[in-house]
Amino acid sequence: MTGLDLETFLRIDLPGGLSAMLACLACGVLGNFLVLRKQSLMGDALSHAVLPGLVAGFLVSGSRSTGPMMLGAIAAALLATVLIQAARRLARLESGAAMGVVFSILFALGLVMLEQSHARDVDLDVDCVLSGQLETILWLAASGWGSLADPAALAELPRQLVALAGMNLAVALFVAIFWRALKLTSFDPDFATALGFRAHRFELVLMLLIAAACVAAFEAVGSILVIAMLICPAATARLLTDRYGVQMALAAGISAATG
Amino acid sequence: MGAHDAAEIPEALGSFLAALSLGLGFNATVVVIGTTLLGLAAGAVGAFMLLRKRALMSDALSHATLPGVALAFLLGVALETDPRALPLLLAGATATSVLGVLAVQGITRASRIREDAAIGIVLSVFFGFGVVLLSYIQALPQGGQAGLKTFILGQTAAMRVPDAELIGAVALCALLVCALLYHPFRLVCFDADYGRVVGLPVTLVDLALMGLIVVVTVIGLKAVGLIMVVALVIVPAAAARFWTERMARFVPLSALFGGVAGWIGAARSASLPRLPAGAVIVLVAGVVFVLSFLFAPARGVLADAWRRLRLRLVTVRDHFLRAAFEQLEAAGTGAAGSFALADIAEDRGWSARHAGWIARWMAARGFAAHLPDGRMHLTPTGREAAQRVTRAHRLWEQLLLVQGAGRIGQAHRSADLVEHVLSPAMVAALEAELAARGATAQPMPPAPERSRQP
Amino acid sequence: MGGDRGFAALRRRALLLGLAGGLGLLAGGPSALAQPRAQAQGARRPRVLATVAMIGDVAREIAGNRVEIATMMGEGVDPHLYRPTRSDIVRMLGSDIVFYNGLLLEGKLTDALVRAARAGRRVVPVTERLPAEILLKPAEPGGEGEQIWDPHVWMDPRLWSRVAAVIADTLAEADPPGREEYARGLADIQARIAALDAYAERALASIPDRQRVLITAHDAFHYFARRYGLRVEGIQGLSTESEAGVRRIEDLVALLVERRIPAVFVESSVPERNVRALVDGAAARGHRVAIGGTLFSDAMGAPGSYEGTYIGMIDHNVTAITRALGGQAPERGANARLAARATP
Amino acid sequence: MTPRDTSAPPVELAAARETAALPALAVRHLTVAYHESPVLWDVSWTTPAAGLIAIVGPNGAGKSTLIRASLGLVPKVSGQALFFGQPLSAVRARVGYLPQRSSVDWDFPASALDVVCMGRYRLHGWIGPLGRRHREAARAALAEVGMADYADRQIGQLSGGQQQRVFLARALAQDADLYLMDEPFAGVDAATERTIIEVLRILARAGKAVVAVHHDLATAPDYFDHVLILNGRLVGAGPMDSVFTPENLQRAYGGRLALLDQAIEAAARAAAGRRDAQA
Repeated sequence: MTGLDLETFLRIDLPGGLSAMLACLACGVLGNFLVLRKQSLMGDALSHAVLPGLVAGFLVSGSRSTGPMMLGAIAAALLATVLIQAARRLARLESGAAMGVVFSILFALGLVMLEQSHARDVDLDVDCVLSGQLETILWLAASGWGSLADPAALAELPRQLVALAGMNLAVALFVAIFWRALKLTSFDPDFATALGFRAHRFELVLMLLIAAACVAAFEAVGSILVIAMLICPAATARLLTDRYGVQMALAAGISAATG
Repeated sequence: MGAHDAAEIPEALGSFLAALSLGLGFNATVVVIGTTLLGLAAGAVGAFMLLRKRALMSDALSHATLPGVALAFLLGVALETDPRALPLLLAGATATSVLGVLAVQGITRASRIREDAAIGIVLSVFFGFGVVLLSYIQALPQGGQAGLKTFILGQTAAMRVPDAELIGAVALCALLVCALLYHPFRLVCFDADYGRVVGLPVTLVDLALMGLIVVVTVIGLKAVGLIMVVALVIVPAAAARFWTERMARFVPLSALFGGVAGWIGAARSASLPRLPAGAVIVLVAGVVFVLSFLFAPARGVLADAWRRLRLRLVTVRDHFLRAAFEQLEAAGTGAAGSFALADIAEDRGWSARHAGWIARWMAARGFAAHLPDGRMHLTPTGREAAQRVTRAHRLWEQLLLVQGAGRIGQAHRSADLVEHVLSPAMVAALEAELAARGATAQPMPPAPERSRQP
Repeated sequence: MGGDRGFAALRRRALLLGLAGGLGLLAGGPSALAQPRAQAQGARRPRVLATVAMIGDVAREIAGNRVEIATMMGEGVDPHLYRPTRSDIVRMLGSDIVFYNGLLLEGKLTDALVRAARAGRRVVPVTERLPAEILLKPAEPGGEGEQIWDPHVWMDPRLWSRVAAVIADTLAEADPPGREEYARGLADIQARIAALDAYAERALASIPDRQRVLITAHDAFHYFARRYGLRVEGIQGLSTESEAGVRRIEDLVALLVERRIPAVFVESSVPERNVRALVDGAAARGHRVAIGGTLFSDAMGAPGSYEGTYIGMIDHNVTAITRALGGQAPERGANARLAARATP
Repeated sequence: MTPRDTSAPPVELAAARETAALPALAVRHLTVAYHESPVLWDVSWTTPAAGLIAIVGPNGAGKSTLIRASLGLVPKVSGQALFFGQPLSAVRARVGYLPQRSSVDWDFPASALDVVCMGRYRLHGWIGPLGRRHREAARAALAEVGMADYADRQIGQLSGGQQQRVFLARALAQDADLYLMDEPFAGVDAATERTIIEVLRILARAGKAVVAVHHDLATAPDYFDHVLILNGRLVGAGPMDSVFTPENLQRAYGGRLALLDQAIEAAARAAAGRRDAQA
């Protein structure tokens, strides 16, 4: 049954493996900042907090297609991020508690929306939207190595893969442009503020990027993998090194290898 | 959101009140009692977890139950007993969540990974392992248990009498343990190192605390579901934190909030159609949180903002009065003389607009008044206040100088900071202090020499 | 909810990638690939894959031994939550025909199925050729955009009989020499379904009017209820995240007591806790309610048993419901083949 | 461990116990490492039974580590610490501790009195509410450091010096015979520093031993009777006059500090003062 022939590889394993690798790469890099900021559980918090967005996306569009629901999910993730930052800053809550408060309330809100609307009678499978599965990322247009150079076949590449690649590009750009700022704000936000750098605002932007990346990765590879990938590579790297740059590189390497 | 007509509302209110007073139906009563007790226990334990900075522990634990459930199922299959037997599944769930706790402890103790990351690692690895097991079970002939994951997840509304009894027993025990071990728990949360030095078995106490959270999580998971138990552990504690700076009040308040959320939420769900009980309870807890966040007098944002605003107003008022007093003093015109607002603005470094605003406010408060020639003067009340403020300021300066706190400028700045919080009693104490140090407290001490830099 | 994600898959994938020499160097490929290709052109039987057993069983009845039929999801599996494994996908790509229910029953798999269909494979959603008028919509219609239908079509035997025709047509199209055999098979299964339907109508009609209420954990029985004139009350909605309210439980208890309904039902793929709460609630009001047995909603019984066939599954449901709600039906069902379950 | 360092023959020990008090803290061959780089290397040191004892040394010399390792708060690589001739577990009630302020969560919902009450737990027992006697003792300790008026303030609302005094009060409330203090003077103002040293002197006069990590070389000879100079290794230990010498300080600090001259001057002044007092 598990014929390891070229076509199967190209159609099933390559897109899936590539998606996993890309997701892990983005998550591994971004996870560093979460671990450094003691917000490791952001991935988990987001995976719960997107529910109201999914339901709202469904209610607004009236369709079960993934697009609007993903938009809703991203909106909810961004909202959750803003609320978590607000809870930390204004309510002086420790970040774990802030995430717990925000995601549980948002999730409950989503549930009530689901029940109160007609969505409850629809077989709206939240897991489905959130739990992208590698196996279902297929590139059926592939027929051989030649397909890798064939524009028509390439156009048929799975959407999730393309989205992930885009996300990786965005992450890479962001990290490259703001390398020094990231370093400074991760290490000593107060000092950064003293230098006139808007650390809080920058942090918010960073967290929003992470939220968007998480949701994209949820769709492709599923939330549990995202949660793991956000923490494990960075934590492993943390054990191996004390140098910031080395940590980033290591985390990326580890996550790509895992993928 | 409401899909009910106007006619339904009085009826809903009636049944809401009935449910609150346990007078609705059998199921509603069981659910209300069960969730209230669970809320009490989770709130109390959650208070300690919040202070121990392990708020998300319950989240990790509830995920860590999955492999336990799957393993218990496989064990049931292997032993050819009923693999869906609840005690078996719950035992498995408890076993792996205990393992999860120990893993978190172990990881943080043995490596440089911080607690939050350790919780995340345990959460994802355990849950991931559980998922692997589930997909294995999915392929088993006896398996066919896609619902296994939801098997131990309770539905709040479907709570039964044995569930409620179990919750009651656990809640009682948890509250008792919290009361008995209040001091050790507090010490471990506050300063575990110190506890270790004075001989507290910190690891043991920590494990007791973790044991409580495991029990509450597993029981809650079974009775009311995953998110609700996480929420009940975190949200009431976070809400209670706004109300008090005293631990002895914080813990009971957190328990109370949890209980109230369970009580009102369940009653609400019983009175209106299509309100899932678990979610409504979390939302009630959320409302309590938001109200606390905004309105709590101790740490709420509004109270905070109000305090800051008041301090600022008092500061501005005192600065104005003292500047006016000093202007008059310097001009030698006596307290009844007049002064120019511009001089005060320059003295204090205020912009003209800001100064104008302050002057209008001072006039409105009756401290000062504008004269026809554009200058200002102090009203009798203003004079008295200005004198009081200036005297307090100078007394403090004097004390600092007598104590040798450093250069005059420094003394002046610190006096600036402190004069706004000097009560008459403190002024009296200052006088006494100065007298004790051999300095006389004159009715109005002279302004110390200082370079008048802007 | 965090959800079960592709950990296993990832593991396997990682292993495979490793075997394949990292990113793309496929070392041992050619030798492995020869096998299935060689067979493909031979005189072998067409390979058919059905996602759910209800489809697979009917297809087997129609085609007999002419085709090789496999079912992706096993006994007791909730198709909404099924997580395809890599071998499922390989099998899907290796099949000549893939039948799936459609109407989004297959959850996450749907996406892959639609993609495969677009890539020109014979992947057939069996229910989607049914006219829209006879499909059920959920209580409140969704907004504009895509239509949303209740996918549990097999609960109405007459509709499933039409689905059987779709299956037979597809088979005949793909394998013209077997046309006659498929037609025979179809006639046979349609006759048996019609007989079952007649039995069900007779049996369920014997339930006293007041008690014609089917209360069960979740809403999978709308087609069934429509066909046989029952009222169906689910405790919770269809969505996997759906959760019942206390009010709902109280209302259902009131209904049970008021109508003296003797039984409520458990479903094979949904935990029974909700249903037990109803029994307790009614008991507290002095009305004894029995658990009327386990119904098959999204999945069938064990393969090889009578309940493991489509006919047996519906027979079981009909018989259990009829007997529990106070109607007249033989203990072992229409064909006297049901396992003698202790119905209270 | 060489035979010389192990305890004296039993007869002599018993005699010692009768005649003179046992050393409050005796550290034997203590070695501590963080992540494989040693912080303390083979330190052996015995404090007197009573008096004010300073631990000085440059940053990273292992001053805090010495205290924390003695108390078992950081793992030792080798060596042992005896309190009054016994392991800590046997005499915990006789050992008080003042941690570094930075290790505390200032947002914790505890009042000054709550914190001081923690010092009484050992005497009270772990379970149940704290009795009136212990509350009174805690209040008395607060009063001793001049913080009686702040008993009900949340600790985060106190100034740095006030916080330090509260923690000193907590150590006092322990009613111990030996106090280990990790930088009691760090970040406090002059007035608080004076209050603290007065309290410490009262303790010393009452026959207790106070071991404090101290940073300010200029005040050290003035405040303390004994000194331990550390630089990863033991540089010198003993009475202030004989150990706090230019040579030892040079060895510890490597002669880098202009402060050294000041410190040496101060030492000379203090020594002169002490001689006058004796005369």
